[in-house]
Amino acid sequence: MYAVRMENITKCFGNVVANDGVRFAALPGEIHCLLGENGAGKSTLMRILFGLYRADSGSIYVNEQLANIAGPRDAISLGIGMVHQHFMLAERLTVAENIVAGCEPRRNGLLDYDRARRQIREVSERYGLAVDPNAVIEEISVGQQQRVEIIKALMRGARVLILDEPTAVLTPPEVDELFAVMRALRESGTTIVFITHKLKETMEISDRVTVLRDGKTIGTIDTSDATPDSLVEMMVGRSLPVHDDQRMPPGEVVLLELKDVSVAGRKGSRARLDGVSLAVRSGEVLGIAGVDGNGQLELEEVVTGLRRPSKGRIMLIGKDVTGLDTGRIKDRGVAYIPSDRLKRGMVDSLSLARNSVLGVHRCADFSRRGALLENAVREHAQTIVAKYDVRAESIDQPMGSLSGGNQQKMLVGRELARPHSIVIAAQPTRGLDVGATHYIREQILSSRNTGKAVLLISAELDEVLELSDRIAVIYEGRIVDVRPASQFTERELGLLMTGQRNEV
Amino acid sequence: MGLRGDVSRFAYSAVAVLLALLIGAVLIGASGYSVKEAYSNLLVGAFGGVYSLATTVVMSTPLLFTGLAVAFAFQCGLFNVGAEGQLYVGALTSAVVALALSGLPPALRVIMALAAGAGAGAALGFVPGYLKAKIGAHEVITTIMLNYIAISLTTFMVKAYFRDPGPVDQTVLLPPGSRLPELVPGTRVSLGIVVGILAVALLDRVIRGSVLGYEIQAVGRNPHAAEYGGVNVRARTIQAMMISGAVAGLAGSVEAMGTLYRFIPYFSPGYGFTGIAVAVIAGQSMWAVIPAAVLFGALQSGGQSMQLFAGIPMELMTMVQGLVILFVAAPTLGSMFLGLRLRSSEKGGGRA
Amino acid sequence: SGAAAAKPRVAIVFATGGLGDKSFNDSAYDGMKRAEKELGIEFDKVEPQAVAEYESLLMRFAQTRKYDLIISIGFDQADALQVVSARFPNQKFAIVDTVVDAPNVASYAYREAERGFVVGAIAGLTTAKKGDPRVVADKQIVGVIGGMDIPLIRANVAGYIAGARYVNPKVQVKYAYVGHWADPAKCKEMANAMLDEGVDVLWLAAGRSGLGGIKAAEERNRYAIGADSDQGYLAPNNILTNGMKLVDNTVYMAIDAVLKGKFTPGINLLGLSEGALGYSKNLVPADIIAQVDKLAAKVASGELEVPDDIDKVEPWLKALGK
Amino acid sequence: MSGFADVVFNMNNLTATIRMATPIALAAMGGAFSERSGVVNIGLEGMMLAGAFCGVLGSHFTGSPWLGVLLAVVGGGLVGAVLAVFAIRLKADHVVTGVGINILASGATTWLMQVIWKRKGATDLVAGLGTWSVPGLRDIPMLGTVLGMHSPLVYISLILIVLGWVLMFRTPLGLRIRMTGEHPEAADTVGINVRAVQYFCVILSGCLAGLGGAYLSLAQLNWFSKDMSAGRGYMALAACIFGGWNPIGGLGASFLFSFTDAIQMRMQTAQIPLPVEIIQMIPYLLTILILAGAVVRSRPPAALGKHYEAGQAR
Ligand SMILES: Nc1ncnc2c1ncn2[C@@H]1O[C@H](COP(=O)(O)OP(=O)(O)OP(=O)(O)O)[C@@H](O)[C@H]1O
Ligand SMILES: Nc1ncnc2c1ncn2[C@@H]1O[C@H](COP(=O)(O)OP(=O)(O)OP(=O)(O)O)[C@@H](O)[C@H]1O
Ligand SMILES: [Mg+2]
Ligand SMILES: [Mg+2]
Repeated sequence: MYAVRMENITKCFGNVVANDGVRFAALPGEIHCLLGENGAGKSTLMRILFGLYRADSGSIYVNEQLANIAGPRDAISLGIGMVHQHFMLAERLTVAENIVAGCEPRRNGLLDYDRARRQIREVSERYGLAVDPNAVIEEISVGQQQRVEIIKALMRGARVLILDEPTAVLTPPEVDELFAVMRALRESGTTIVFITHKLKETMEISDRVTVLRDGKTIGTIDTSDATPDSLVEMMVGRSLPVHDDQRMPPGEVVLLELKDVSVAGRKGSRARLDGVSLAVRSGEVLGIAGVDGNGQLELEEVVTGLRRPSKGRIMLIGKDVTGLDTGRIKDRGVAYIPSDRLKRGMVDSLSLARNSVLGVHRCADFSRRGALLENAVREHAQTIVAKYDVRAESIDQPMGSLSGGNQQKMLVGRELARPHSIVIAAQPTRGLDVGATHYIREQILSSRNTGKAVLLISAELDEVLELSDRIAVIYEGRIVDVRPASQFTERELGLLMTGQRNEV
Repeated sequence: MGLRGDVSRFAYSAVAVLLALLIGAVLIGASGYSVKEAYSNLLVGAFGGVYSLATTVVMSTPLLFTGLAVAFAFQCGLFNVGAEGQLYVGALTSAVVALALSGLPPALRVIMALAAGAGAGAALGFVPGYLKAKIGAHEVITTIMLNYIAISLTTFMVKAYFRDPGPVDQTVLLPPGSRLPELVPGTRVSLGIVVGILAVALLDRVIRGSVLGYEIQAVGRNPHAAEYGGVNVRARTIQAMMISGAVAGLAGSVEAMGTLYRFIPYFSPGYGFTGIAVAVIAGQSMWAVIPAAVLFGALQSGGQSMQLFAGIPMELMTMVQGLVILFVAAPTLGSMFLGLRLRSSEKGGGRA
Repeated sequence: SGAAAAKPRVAIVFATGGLGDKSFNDSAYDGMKRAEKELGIEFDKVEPQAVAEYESLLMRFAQTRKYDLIISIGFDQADALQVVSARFPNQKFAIVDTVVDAPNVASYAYREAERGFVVGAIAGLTTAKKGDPRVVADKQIVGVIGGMDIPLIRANVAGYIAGARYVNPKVQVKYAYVGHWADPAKCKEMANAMLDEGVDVLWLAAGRSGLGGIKAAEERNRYAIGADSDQGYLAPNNILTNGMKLVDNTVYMAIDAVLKGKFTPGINLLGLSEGALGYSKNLVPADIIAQVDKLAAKVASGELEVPDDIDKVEPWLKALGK
Repeated sequence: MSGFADVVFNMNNLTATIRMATPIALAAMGGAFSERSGVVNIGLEGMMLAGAFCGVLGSHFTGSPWLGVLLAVVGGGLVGAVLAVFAIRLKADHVVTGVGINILASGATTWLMQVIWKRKGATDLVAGLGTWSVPGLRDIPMLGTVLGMHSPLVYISLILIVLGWVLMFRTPLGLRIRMTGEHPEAADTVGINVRAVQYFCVILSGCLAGLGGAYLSLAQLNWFSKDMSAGRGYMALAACIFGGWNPIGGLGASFLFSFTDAIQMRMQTAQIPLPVEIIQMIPYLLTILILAGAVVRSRPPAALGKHYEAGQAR
């Protein structure tokens, strides 16, 4: 008997067949991993299960009863909960409001905010998911927002819990905590559908795995019968080569330098960045390791001119650029992959072609006397699409209609195509499948190998360890340690990141 | 969206207009008037013969400009409710300049007066643009307030400085050389409509083929990304509002120089507000402003005949017009009747 | 169409305020209806929404060549009629409230200040009355609220001030403008502001807005003066009089002239003497009626020429030794 | 300058302000509810006009002004329902729908007035609401005259506005409304019925604007006259935005608009020697100046004006 069973699910968006006769079934009390490349149709399938989309054909059984799920309300009442890949949070409401909306505690007909906060604290303590119920969503980090999403689902007591890439923004200790939560839930009989691109996690946590490719089910296997390589084979249809790891020694010229940079906190709270000094040389990747929310966002914004430091200087190729706006900083040779691609990286209602030149549209290649050179723009977009294997129907479709992974490829392609000597890469592979991740990491390394300076800000320890020449550990807005990557162990980094400096 | 999108959009709008007229017919019939007489007059009055067509063009012209003005501001995510006020300052400025320059050759006079009207509109557009860009003041409030200010101010200026000595508060009549030339003699179809079409063509180029337009669109749809892309968000906001104001100012210029031949306080029956409806019906395309404006112009001009010769009272006509606007706003209604499904390709159209 | 020649046809283009203004347009409409009944005409009418519409409306009427007379109502139709009358030299036109100089247009205009003058005189005398609960003791302040500050209203206001000050040098006259012809609620507040300051006779020359002022006067039991037609039914105990403008008579007169073959192009300036302007008796006491009628006769005879601009009132009074 | 001081610091200004602000504040609260749920409401003007008309209609046929008020609320709500059906169900553009509603309401009320009263400009007089003299308030020194003698609708409105604030910010429904306007998909995923919330809010906004209209036609006056809302719906929209989409903020903004208007009127009646157009400009100039200097910067609800479509196929 299955907890949920989806039979022959087909779903088209226009000409795109997102799900093509998909079969999927999860047992009660198992952790079932759903794997597939970007755009394979995982989110679509789960959104159908949660009632956000209606399948064109196919049927869904919950506890072997045919279920008619016309909307999330039906799904919730059938005991299905979902943590979404793109957060479902109202930016300007508080954490508490976002969590309790739809199942509000009441007193005398009014919303009982005290009780709401208490309930949230209970859950967040029980599962170790620390959040401030009074914080406004738009002011907390992406990682914290992810926690809010998880709490939201947990508080609704789902029997089938869908987690769509929940670990993409979590640090290793946080992932461990989440896994503990998931195991506890499994013990209590909850079924968990877990979507991830990280095979290590799949191997560690799941009981069974279903792989989708191009909207079709490739197969379901027991995790114990799988190896990472066999899973990649199933997802991609071939195996991936390893990175060509011939590193040149870094150059000597400092291309990017931060001198004692601080960012003040909001009234009364501690500084978000506190006296950060860093230097990145040509041909070097400097990785920033840290638990999300420790100043990475501010660091990213300060070096790219989106935010003014309250103190300190920022130097690009020996010139002081403190206080310049983003456009001018980028014009001095900075390629910038922002962490929040939905918000900053693209204009989702404009076409791929238009997005492919955002930020370089003023250079002579793409405009002459105020007019955009349409053909040049389209050619440029075509080049990126081809080179970065962006899966798109046409360069005229809106950017927002691409899957997350493909959006990121487009964005990385655009940034690395502009003339640059410095790369600021913030969470460059967040949400990307193994193939794309591999590809983008290679691009970053090849940038480095052609003498660019790379500042890599990533919540993913693997990535930082794999790509960096040196690693700086950030904690509570301060750089607590900088050393060549080879001198750190993973454990050491983990401790430094969580502020346990003395134990190192 | 492309041409195909525009065409199907218009098919839906046509169905919506028919539906509205159908309900209007019920109203007219129930009120004891002849539906056949009413609608044949509507049609003939709008399109039957040179004079009717000309009147339709004359009625469409100010709406073409105000619709374009509002549509352009939409591209930058700005809701310009201030076209009405911008139109007034444009009209007065053009009238005054056209009078003051009576020594110059007519062509030069007309061009300078048009430019002055556009400039005055742009200046009035600058205020909400600046307040929005620099301190985040919502443009809907500021433009509503500026409408009242502009209408009062122009009235005051006329009375205090530019008054015709006759018994009415208005400027003196423009001499023939200061007017926009009539294209069809005896109809007041003036060069204004050509200016309007040129303005549409120009702004269409700006939006679809220029760096400025591209940046304005980026700001309108995602200011964060625009900023990240090196776009000066504040400057574009101000510029978009100024361009919009200039176009709305031209609506006034053309009305003053091509139709009324002078500035008259309170002359506009709300062209600026109807322009909002025109702009929204036109959607994302600048060219679509033209048919949208003609729709309203035709209703107005055909409505004249409906009143004159079918005896349909104003109120019934007003209701029919309201119904048309209401129904045209709902493209899905048209698609429901055509048995088609409109793709949600316009999600996130970037409008406040 | 020989058989259809039975009835004479007249067309009328109203002013942009439209029917229902309880003043100008409505009064003209009454004239048309009277002509329909008494002179046996048929008529077509139209209510434009914009100044820019006048020309095409007049043109469309004229093009049919089936009207014996086309009437324009309102001063702002002058430009349009100038053009259209030139294009149809054989069509007879009439315009009310302003002057169009053309061989086929009969113009009818009013000496607006004269009606302001008579109701002003009534107000000036009434505010000095003792023992009337509607009159504020020991203050002699009267007021007038106009719809908008336009020359036509200004002339009325000037006449009102002149009338009040002529009969009662001690009186103080307040005036203000609503800025709107159709906002009675706002006019009511404006009236309240006046009444707060001790105004006890208030003339409302503000179209539909004026109704709100009448209501304010009624609620606070002061006197209101209506405009254009008899508005006494709105507040029988408080409408002192009305400043009448008999547009209906004018329209009727214009049609009648055409039917009798006496159409005379040119200017017809109308006022008290022609019976086109005047006041209604309503609550005006007999002694005041007597005084005012005497004054009105002076104005009608041309002995007294009423100033039509507010700035001219004080010099005018001084010249009369008041 | 003491003349000018008299003009501004005049207790009567405050009394007038309260009277003039009430209908605007009611409609502004309507706007706040509609827009907080994501539906732009330019149709407030038409809803107000419909309310004013229905109020008189009810009072005319029943003889009871209170039944008139009830009918006004219903009538405004019905117009709100038209906006709701078009904007939510038919996915019509909110702004154009609002513009259409305003035109339709103007034509329909005038037409019905002609059918029922055979008049075009204004209806006959009907029974109005009169004023209440509130014992406690009336006796406060100084402020007694300002607060103590108003139409019952003034007091009811103030109470409604406070209740509206509580509803919006202190109740589960209010949270759902705010969530819907910010992120309808998020609301949907937690089981909130987005459409139901939007229908409720838009119809409520019609009811409130209708009540504002009834205030005009039954409290301030006791008849209906053509287009008597005279732009108050648009001012209400401005007040709603100025007040940060908050009923109490909207009340504050309405007070500001009305207070400056009261001063403008008193400047005229005090015969301050300035051209009337300049005096009449003052309220609007002042609003812009205050807005320019204001620290509060409110953003509209994130999903305002957008159509929510759960999946493509529902
Ligand atoms: N709302 C939509 N409109 C149009 N196309 C869509 C929509 N949602 C998804 N698609 C398309 O359907 C396909 C499957 O998308 P889906 O989001 O399910 O992929 P995924 O497996 O979750 O990918 P990722 O790992 O990148 O999240 C993609 O080609 C995507 O472009
Ligand atoms: N204080 C001001 N007074 C008048 N006009 C202004 C003012 N500030 C901005 N503007 C208008 O806004 C526009 C943009 O000004 P700004 O200098 O900020 O842009 P910019 O930095 O030159 O933009 P870019 O460098 O991208 O061309 C100018 O063209 C000007 O018309
Ligand atoms: Mg996905
Ligand atoms: Mg500059």
